[in-house]
Amino acid sequence: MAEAHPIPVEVQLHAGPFDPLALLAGGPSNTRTGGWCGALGLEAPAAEAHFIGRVRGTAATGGPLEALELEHYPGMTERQLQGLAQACAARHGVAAVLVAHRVGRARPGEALVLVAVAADRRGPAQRCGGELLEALKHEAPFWKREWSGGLGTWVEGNTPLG
Amino acid sequence: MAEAHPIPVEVQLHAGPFDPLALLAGGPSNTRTGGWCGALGLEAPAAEAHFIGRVRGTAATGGPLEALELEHYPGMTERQLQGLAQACAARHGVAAVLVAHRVGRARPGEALVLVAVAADRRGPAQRCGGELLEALKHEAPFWKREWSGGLGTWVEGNTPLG
Amino acid sequence: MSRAIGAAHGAEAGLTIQVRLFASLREHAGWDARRLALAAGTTPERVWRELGLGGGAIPATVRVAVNQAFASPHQPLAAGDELAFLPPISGG
Amino acid sequence: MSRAIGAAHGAEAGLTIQVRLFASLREHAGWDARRLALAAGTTPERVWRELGLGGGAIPATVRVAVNQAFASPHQPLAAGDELAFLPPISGG
Repeated sequence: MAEAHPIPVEVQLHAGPFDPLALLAGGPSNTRTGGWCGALGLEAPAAEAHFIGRVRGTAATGGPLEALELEHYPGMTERQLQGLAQACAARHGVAAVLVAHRVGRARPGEALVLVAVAADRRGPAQRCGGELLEALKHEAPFWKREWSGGLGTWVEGNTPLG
Repeated sequence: MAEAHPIPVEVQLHAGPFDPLALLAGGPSNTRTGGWCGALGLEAPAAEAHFIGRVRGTAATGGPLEALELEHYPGMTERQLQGLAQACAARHGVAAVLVAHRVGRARPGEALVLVAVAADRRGPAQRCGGELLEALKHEAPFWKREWSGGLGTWVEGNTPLG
Repeated sequence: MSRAIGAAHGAEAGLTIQVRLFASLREHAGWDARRLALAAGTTPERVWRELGLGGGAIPATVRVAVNQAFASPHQPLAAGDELAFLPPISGG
Repeated sequence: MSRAIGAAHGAEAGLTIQVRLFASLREHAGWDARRLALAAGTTPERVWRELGLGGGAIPATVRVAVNQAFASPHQPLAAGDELAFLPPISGG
């Protein structure tokens, strides 16, 4: 069960809009061709699963959403994301994980979260990605406030998996 | 159960190397900003799941893989992919699907398959993506031949889900 | 008695089909496409046997497509049909 | 009888902690961080009650973190601890 080598896990919090595809491509400053995996020392994994979540255009009240405010607990949020990703990566035996999450005031259509997993097999890549997404929704300290009609409402709980 | 509007499904076969992230970004000739979803008439979906499969560096025999040759049944392959994607999209109630698959001779590290699903909820996006990947591996006419040590060996069956 | 398969040019008009083979089946047989003239009511199973594609009946791992859709090996073929024998699929 | 909480500057040295509130809890309380001096053995549950953060005991939906890791509401606090009360999480 022991991992001889720690699994590379990259966690990012973004205070402004971020482009998930640019992060997957390795970021604007990355001169390597291996994308986000290459930046973590892994070239062209056989299986890669991604999930991108974006801000909806409608508030829970049904009205148009003006903005989604994301509060976090600086320090603890990053540590929790690292710990959740490491545990999930080790449980599924994957090769690398990238988690990016928005904080601050986001507008409809902007990216909220990106989870990317590289692995040798499609099953672990997909399962690790799905589980990590659920884990971070419940175990990483983020709080959403929906702004609609000039009023802010704290979201208690997550959107159902559906 | 009836879908009032057909769900946009894009199927692509690539005879040469393709860049999955470039396809997700909407392709080099796309001047829109909505990426592959925008090209299908859908802006910034709340949930998006991707899977990328690439050619491994090792053959089933354990030797180094020189190339993977992908044969298909022109006409039937495209029709099957369309049908499988449409059925899967309708079953999960997702908003759009993109499937790209390589044909011809591919080298280790090159992309073999991309499945992208856009939906209003993370569950349907992830489940549709996973199911469609399994379906195309078993129901779309593709045949792989591994070239290793100058010898070509037809692959009978798929890599286990793992 | 009555052979189901004749050369395309020698048989009754209207019962000509196209047969296609892929991947390992194509290589074992040494051809990829043939036009055949059939007796009415001929099935893919019978075509497989008559063409001597191996193993007597169609092996369980081989699938049949008619006009580019999966089909039963026992479905009678119609004039103009495109019949294909597909070895085990390995896509994705 | 013995109050568990005093003003930080008035209590024994070494039992000062930091309390942090987030999101709806922060807004209801009207503050986000406080330094407190505690009696030895004070628990997060007792801090919640003494600060009058609402509902008597800590509500089931509120989670406790000590030094930026989830912790039990009944774990005695130590000098220098950072105690946080976290309303229901809604990330991702």
